[in-house]
Amino acid sequence: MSHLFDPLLVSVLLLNLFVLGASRLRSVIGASALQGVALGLLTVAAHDHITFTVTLVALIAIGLKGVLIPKLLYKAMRDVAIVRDVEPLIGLIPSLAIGAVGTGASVIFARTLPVADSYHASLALVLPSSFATVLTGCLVLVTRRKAITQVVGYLILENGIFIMGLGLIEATTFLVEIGVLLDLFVAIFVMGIIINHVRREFETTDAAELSSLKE
Amino acid sequence: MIWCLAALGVLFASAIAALILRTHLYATLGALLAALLALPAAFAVLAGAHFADVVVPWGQPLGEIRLGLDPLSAFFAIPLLALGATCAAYGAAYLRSRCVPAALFNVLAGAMLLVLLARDGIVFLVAWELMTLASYGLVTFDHAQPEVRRAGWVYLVASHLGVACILSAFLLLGDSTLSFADFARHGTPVAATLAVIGFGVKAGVVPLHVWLPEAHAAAPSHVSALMSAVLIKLGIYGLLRTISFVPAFPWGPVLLALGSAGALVGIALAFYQRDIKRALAYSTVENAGIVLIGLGLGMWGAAHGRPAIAALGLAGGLLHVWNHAVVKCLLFLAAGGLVHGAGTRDLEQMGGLGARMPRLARMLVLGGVAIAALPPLGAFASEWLIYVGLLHGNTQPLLFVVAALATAGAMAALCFVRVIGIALLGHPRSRAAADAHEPGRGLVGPAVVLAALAIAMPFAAPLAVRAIAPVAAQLGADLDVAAVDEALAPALILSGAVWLGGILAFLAIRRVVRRRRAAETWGCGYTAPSPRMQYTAASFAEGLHRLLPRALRAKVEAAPPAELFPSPARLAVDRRDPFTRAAYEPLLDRLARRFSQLRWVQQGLLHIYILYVVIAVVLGLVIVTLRDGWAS
Amino acid sequence: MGIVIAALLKVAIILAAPPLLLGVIARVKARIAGRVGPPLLQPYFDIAKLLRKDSVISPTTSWLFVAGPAIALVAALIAAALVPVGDGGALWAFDGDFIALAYVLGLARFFTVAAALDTGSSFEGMGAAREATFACLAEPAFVLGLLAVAHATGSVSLSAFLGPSLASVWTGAGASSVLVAGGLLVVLLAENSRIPVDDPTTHLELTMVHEVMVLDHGGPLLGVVLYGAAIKLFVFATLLVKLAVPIHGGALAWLAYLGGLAVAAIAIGVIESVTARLRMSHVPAFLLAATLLCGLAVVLQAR
Amino acid sequence: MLFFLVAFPLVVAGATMLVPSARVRAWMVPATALIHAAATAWVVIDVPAPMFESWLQLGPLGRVILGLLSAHYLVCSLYVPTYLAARAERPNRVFCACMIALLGTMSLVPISHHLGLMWVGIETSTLATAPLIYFNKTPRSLEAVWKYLLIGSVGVAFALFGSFFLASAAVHNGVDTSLLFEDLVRDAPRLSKPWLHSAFVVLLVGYGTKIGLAPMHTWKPDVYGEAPSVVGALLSGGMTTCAFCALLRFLQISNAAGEGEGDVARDLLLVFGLLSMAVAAAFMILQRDYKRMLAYSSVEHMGIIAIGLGLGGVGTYGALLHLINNSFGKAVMFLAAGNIHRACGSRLVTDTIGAIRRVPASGALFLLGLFAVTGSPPFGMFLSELAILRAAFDGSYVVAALVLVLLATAFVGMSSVVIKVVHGGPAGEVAREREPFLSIAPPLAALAVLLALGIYLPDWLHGSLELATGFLEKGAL
Repeated sequence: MSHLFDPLLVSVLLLNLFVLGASRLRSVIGASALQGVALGLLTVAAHDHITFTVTLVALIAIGLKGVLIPKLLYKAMRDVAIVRDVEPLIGLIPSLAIGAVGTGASVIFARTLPVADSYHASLALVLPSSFATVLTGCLVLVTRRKAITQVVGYLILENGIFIMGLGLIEATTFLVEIGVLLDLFVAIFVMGIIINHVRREFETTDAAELSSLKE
Repeated sequence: MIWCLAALGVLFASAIAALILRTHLYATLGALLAALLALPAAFAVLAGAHFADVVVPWGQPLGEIRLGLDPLSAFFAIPLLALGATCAAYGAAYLRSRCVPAALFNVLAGAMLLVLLARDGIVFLVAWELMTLASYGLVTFDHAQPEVRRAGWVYLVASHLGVACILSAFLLLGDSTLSFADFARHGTPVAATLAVIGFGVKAGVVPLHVWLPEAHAAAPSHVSALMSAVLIKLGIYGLLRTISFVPAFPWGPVLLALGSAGALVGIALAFYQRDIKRALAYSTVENAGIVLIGLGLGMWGAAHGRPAIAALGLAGGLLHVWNHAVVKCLLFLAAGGLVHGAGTRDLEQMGGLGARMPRLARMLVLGGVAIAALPPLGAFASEWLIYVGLLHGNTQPLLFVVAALATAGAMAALCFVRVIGIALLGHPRSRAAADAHEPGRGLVGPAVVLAALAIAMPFAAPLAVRAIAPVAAQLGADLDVAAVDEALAPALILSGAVWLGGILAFLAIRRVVRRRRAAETWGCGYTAPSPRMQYTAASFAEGLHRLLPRALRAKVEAAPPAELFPSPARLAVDRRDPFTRAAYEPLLDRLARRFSQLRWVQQGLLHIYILYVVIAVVLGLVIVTLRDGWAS
Repeated sequence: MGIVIAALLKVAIILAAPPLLLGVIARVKARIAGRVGPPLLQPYFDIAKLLRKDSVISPTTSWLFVAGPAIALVAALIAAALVPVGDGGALWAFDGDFIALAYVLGLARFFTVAAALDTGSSFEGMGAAREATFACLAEPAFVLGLLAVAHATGSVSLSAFLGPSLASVWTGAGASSVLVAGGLLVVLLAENSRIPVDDPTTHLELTMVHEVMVLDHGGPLLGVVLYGAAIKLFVFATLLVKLAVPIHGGALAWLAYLGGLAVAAIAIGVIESVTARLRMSHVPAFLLAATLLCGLAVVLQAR
Repeated sequence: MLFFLVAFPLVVAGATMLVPSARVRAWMVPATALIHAAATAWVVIDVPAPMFESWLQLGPLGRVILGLLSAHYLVCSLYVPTYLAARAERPNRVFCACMIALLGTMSLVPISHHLGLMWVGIETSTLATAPLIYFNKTPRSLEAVWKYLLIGSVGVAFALFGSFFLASAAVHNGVDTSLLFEDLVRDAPRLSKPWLHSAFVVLLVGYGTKIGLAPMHTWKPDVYGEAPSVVGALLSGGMTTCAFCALLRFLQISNAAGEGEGDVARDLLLVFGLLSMAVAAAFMILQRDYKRMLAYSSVEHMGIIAIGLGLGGVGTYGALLHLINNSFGKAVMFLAAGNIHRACGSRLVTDTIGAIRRVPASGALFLLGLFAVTGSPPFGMFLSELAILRAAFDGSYVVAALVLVLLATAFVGMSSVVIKVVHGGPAGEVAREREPFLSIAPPLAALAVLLALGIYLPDWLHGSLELATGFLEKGAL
């Protein structure tokens, strides 16, 4: 399956740029869901031998990142009656530009770090795409007004970290990986609850308006 | 030594007992008992006895606590214990039935004793700060007043900054345990400078004195008395300890300069104060300056191989420590009585109190003469030694110090004749002053004891000089007792002559004027004089106040009536310390404003906050990567 | 034996001579004004008369009112014992005696001022304030002036540095000696309430310094005050004369001293006659000038 | 036994959800804390064998941190019943359950010796505290918890990211590693240096967000201001300790990586420490809200600890001691502030004058707490700051001078706020509020601990700290 590895990573990168460029919330969530599915597939693709645990992790990843969490987000989106607006703090084009520059910087940064000889040649894209995805997540967190979009940003950030974990199959333990995934789910679940409360209290989910606590 | 530890224990234990049993009685008795226990030991040390240090095994990082009583400690312990007991007795009468201040008072006394006994930096600093905290609690006793709160805060901040300097000095001087025994090995000018600043704050060195008038005015009188008499002196003690650690430092010029500035500025600020306790507090600044002049002269003499001058300077400076302690304590206790009787600290509201509280008035007059260093009382003998030492030094800078000291002396006389004249003499300037009456025996008694001491001090000076000799030896100067005695003799004869002549002349003239009749004061033809027409405290000081450099004057904002139909006139006098007004407050304000401008970094925007995190990561990675690239 | 006689002579001069100075000054002023003037001994008559009178004392006052003149007198007498009257030094000389002199006079001032404030009179308070203020300005001039001489001679006792070694100073550091003499003269005028600082004969209380302080002292108390003031004048005059006339040894010195005193008294009389009293607000500048003169005198000595 | 420390609170937390009585639930918090503390005392004194293939074990550092966490939690938990009784109108089911669960998740951090497991401990603690912060259900607390969750999650995500960097440092140098700290420390010299350095940056920012080092501290004032005081005390005394514990593990690995390799980590700690102190000092001056001020004070102390660690040697010892002092100091301050807040009904300095007249015990505690947390002797912080300053004076005079100046500035800011809150007000005019014993006892106990630490540092504690310092410095097990 490892021949699927690079194409999947490239699709992750493309999805990053899509998230940055999309103006509709629904498509942003959809893109993140697709990214989740891609990650699940990547887990399988990264292993030479497909074992039960690998399948389990992949399934959990797809289930959580590709299905459950996007569902949760869609539900939240419906609850708070948002139709489409992503409402970036900076324009979509500048977001894309920064995203592209970030991806380039990620490649450069990944080159400065030594890589083991035993490392799969096919894994060469792992580090840059991981860094780029993390950066994209941060960018979404920092530049999007809506609370839900920020959650998506956090999700993408976690996706990036997950990708990096893929490169470390020798060292990581599945128990921990599953724990991480569960933690992520709980975190997003709690965030969803809070967003719900926010909507009820403030009648908005614009995170930029939550700024009464300041100096 | 064991007696000192017992006294320490008694002080702390009685404080706790007073708090638990909620009565001040145990605290007061504790202070008295502590004095009885430890005073003989302190005197014995000055008489030449030598006590081994007490070493107590202790937890980390000290390993052990070493406490000792050497002549330098004993010299300062004597006023602490004696005046502590006196003030405690006064306090018992002053703040009836209040257990918390009484307990804090004992904690303060105990902490000061511990400061003197400490033989390593950590115990010293612990005791030093405990002393600050206890005195802070006492200063803010009446915290309902905004100015008291302010005074407390200024005191706290100043002390804290001082401690920071002392701590730095100790860290520069010492090893990990900060044992005093190691200090002499690392003596550096930087450490000495830091110590001068740190201890200077407590000692009221100009311009670090700004907390002093505020705190002394705010505190209950017996606390002001103890602070002025002993706490300030512990700053001097700290300086002397530092001198013994870092002998290679231009102590003479530094102390002489600081002392002259302190003496002149202190008294220049004292004489126009409206608040009687502030005036006394500034006078403390002046006297701390005089002590520093003496010590500086001593160091100068020692450094220039003039042992006779060193002896005169050290003896004068150290003797002045005792003299000033007694006299300032007397003044604060007497002023406390006045404040208690007249219900105000404002000189302009007093007047005529001498006739209403004659015993207290006599104490205050005595104290006023003594603190102005006029013969035949207290401080004259010690200042005299400093003068003679300076004259023998006979270099131009020293001669200007003489002139400074003389000017300060004349101003001190003006300052205290003003306090006495406005507060005690003439007609009462307010209802409260007219209705004032002499406070009870508990408030007058301690003052009488101190007055007796002030009278005896100059005649006991030769004895005191012998007690000072071991202290001077510790500072590296061999005190030539004979030289000091020789210099002291005329002062003693003069004091005797003034006493004898004064009393004889007074009795004789009173005999002559026995045939007399009473008539109202001559009003220069004006037939209906009122008490309000008396010269006020402000007008008395006005002449000299006008001559001060602008920076030292009180800031007056006046809108005098003008034009044919004048608008309401206005007069506002800013009585803050000039250094606070012109330097510290603007500086702090500016800093605070600068800091407030930083607030825009936290505007409540979550996006920006996350951006900070991202920037921190990215920047950190970039720097580390570049660094690694650079290294390889 | 000679020493005892000299000492007795000095005591006699200290006790007897001072009022005569006042008499001389009054006579000189009168002569310049074209009047005959009172007898030279008039101050003695005044004091004697006052001492015999009854006292009128305000009920506002306390013991300080009596203590003021008493201590002023004692202090003046002690001060007189410290200055080198005539020839051969003072009755009592020791290192730093001029500082003691200043402090003793300070003590006197303290009690005179307190006595003035004791009456509760606004005018006396005013005089007291002026007296205390001017003293703060005169003190550094006085001390610096004598310090300059002390520095030049290398000795720190009045009798020593106003003694034989003074002549060398006049030859060695004449300029600074002149400055000191000028400064001390100003101090003398200020400390003894003479024109141009104060006018002892004015009748307007608002313009007085010393006189207004003793407004309420009458009878014997005023007598004591007058006598004390005379001694104080004598002390300052002696200092000035000893400084200006560095002649020592034998009868000539005595003659020069007594003559000098007379000249000083006459000079004061002349000054009082030919100058006007300064405005009260200008007095500080006058005294500061004296301080500067004396400070300059110290600086000028390149030792 | 170690497993019990984590599992027991979690089980009790689950049970709490089922308890019907609010009063009983409230008392279950201190009861659990008491049992946990007893168990902790046992394991700290008699260190048990590692469990689960050494994933859970108690090292020298873990002993100190675990003991501290449990003791600090016990002190704070005693405050809970009175607090909840005073707020009887609010449902406390979730609050109590999360509170108890927090104890379990926090305990996991010092005893887990696996990189990932420890991260899970931190992350779950973060999530468990969110409902605690939102206890008051006000819009402001909602805003606070939102910020807390997002910034905290981003931070924790970076922590995970950093952990992967660390794993990469092993993997990419061909080191076969189990991600157990023992192995990482042992193999440290063979780790890839660029990866290691980058890992520390990311970890420092990640865990630094939980610690509250500037510029990642921004959630602190909002959260500490809005959360109930006891939660503030737990966050600033417990959570930060956990996060520091995590950071210390990585510092240990950096130190063990070879001669001079710890320098990168130390320099970073120094920079972030100084920046934190500076930011805290700047924001404490003219602060109007005394609970926010406490948050900045927390930032300041985190900075001090970071500086101590950055200096190394005596500084590390001082930092560990300061960690202990900070926990108890914050307990005093937050709990006293909570009492004052409840009595005076405002967190603004301008509205809260004369607290010492209204609630004398709490007011006095707040004032004494000020002295305790600003490092005045005779309180414990003096000794720890002294140790850190000792290290600074031995190291760099610039750092020493900066630390002193910033400490002084912070004191100026903090004292002026506290004094305004505590003092003032005409005597007799304000009514004295009743102060229940259990609202006073916990801060008093914490203050007593601080005082005891300042006067006499017992040998066993000193020994443990020395051991932990040696453990961190040399990487020796």
